[in-house]
Amino acid sequence: MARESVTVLLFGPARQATGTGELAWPVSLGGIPAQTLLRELARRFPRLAPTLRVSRFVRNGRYLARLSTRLRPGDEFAVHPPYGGG
Amino acid sequence: MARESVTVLLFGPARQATGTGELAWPVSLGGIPAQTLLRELARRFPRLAPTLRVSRFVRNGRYLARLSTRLRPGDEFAVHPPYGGG
Amino acid sequence: MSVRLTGHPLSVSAAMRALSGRGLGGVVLFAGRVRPDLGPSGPVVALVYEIHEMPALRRLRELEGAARRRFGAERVVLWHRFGRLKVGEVSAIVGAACAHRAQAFAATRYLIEELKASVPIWKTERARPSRRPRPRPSRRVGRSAG
Amino acid sequence: MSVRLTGHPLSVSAAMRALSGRGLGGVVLFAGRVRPDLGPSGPVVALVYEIHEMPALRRLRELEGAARRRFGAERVVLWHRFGRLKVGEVSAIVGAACAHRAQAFAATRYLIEELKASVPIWKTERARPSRRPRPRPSRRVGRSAG
Repeated sequence: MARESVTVLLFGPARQATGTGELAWPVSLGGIPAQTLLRELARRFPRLAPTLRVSRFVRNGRYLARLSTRLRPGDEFAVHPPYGGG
Repeated sequence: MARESVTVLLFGPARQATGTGELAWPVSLGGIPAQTLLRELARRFPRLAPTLRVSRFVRNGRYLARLSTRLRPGDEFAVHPPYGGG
Repeated sequence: MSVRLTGHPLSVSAAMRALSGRGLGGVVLFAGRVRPDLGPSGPVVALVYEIHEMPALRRLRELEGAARRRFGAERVVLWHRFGRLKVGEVSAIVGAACAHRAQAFAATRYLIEELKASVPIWKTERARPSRRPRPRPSRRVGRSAG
Repeated sequence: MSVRLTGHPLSVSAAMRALSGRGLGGVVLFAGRVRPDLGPSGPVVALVYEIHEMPALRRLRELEGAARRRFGAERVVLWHRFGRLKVGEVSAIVGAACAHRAQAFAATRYLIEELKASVPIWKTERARPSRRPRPRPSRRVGRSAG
């Protein structure tokens, strides 16, 4: 069921910069472009801004090709800082 | 204790060609050059001759640098066909 | 073929079994272990691994297929652990079984390099066992065990 | 450092333990297994491995030292089995543990290539379980178990 928020997942350095791994980010029913949400995140968490500049973004499990893509209520939006597995 | 023979060890294809892994090869007390023993072995085991041509030889655990080296009673002389471990 | 993301310890002997098959003479395994590096807040005693499960599994399955096509790997292991791992624990096992060893070396090297570069996994250093409550970890896979 | 010639089964988990040590983040293992190749007398069901023990151990110890000097390997495993091995059994485990994975891959590849080329070990194919008495094998290490 669509809630009136986007679920934002924050991994690795993004989690460290915000102090949380997951946020419910309120959006209007029509949604907002990903770049708008990123601007709002950077404003709320200034320490997150440098990480966002080197991250990739994943909407509902798929990499986002364009930051103009609209995120709608119920979407999952993940911030992927550079990977470090192994 | 020196016996009046050289212990000949035969590995891999050399063992297959002779049907044995070990021979006591009689030598005189003064010993014989390695090349003489190799000639005698090839005469006794004709199927061994091609293997001897591609083998290295080890006397008492050390590779033989020259086939003129004398083998004396009590020595161990090993025939090393090309290696195939792993 | 074997892709696995788990919170439990990884076993190299289980990986060897997963890499078994007739005609597979060469098996190469890479195991990554937590190193006691010196972090900004002191010597590292543990790492916390997080994984974004859905895209990670998709990418690992792509890598399996690539190892098969490019190197003839008939068995592949791509296992990664998440949660809190102490120094010395195995974080990842990557391996390939092929008819010949040159392929198995090339496939395993390819898989670990690609895993590091392209699979959504992150590690965070822990300088010493923390007593204070930590930030709530990301959901899906990757919650800290400690 | 670990060099071993044995008539008993080889264990990759024991090899992993032998490759443990603080600061060794990258471990690479190669395991050789008996393949069911088609030999001149039919499909291979087993291989008999023979080893000339004294010169083999000496060469393996040289290789250990070379892996340390050339690749910074801090732990090395050079294990080989002798006797009769059935298809699928592990004949050799070679591995290296280094601070970084590139070194561990390079060291392990070097060790297995050198082991094959320069250590006195031989394998003989068995096309099917033989009932007739076999030739007396070489003494020292390497007698057939079958």
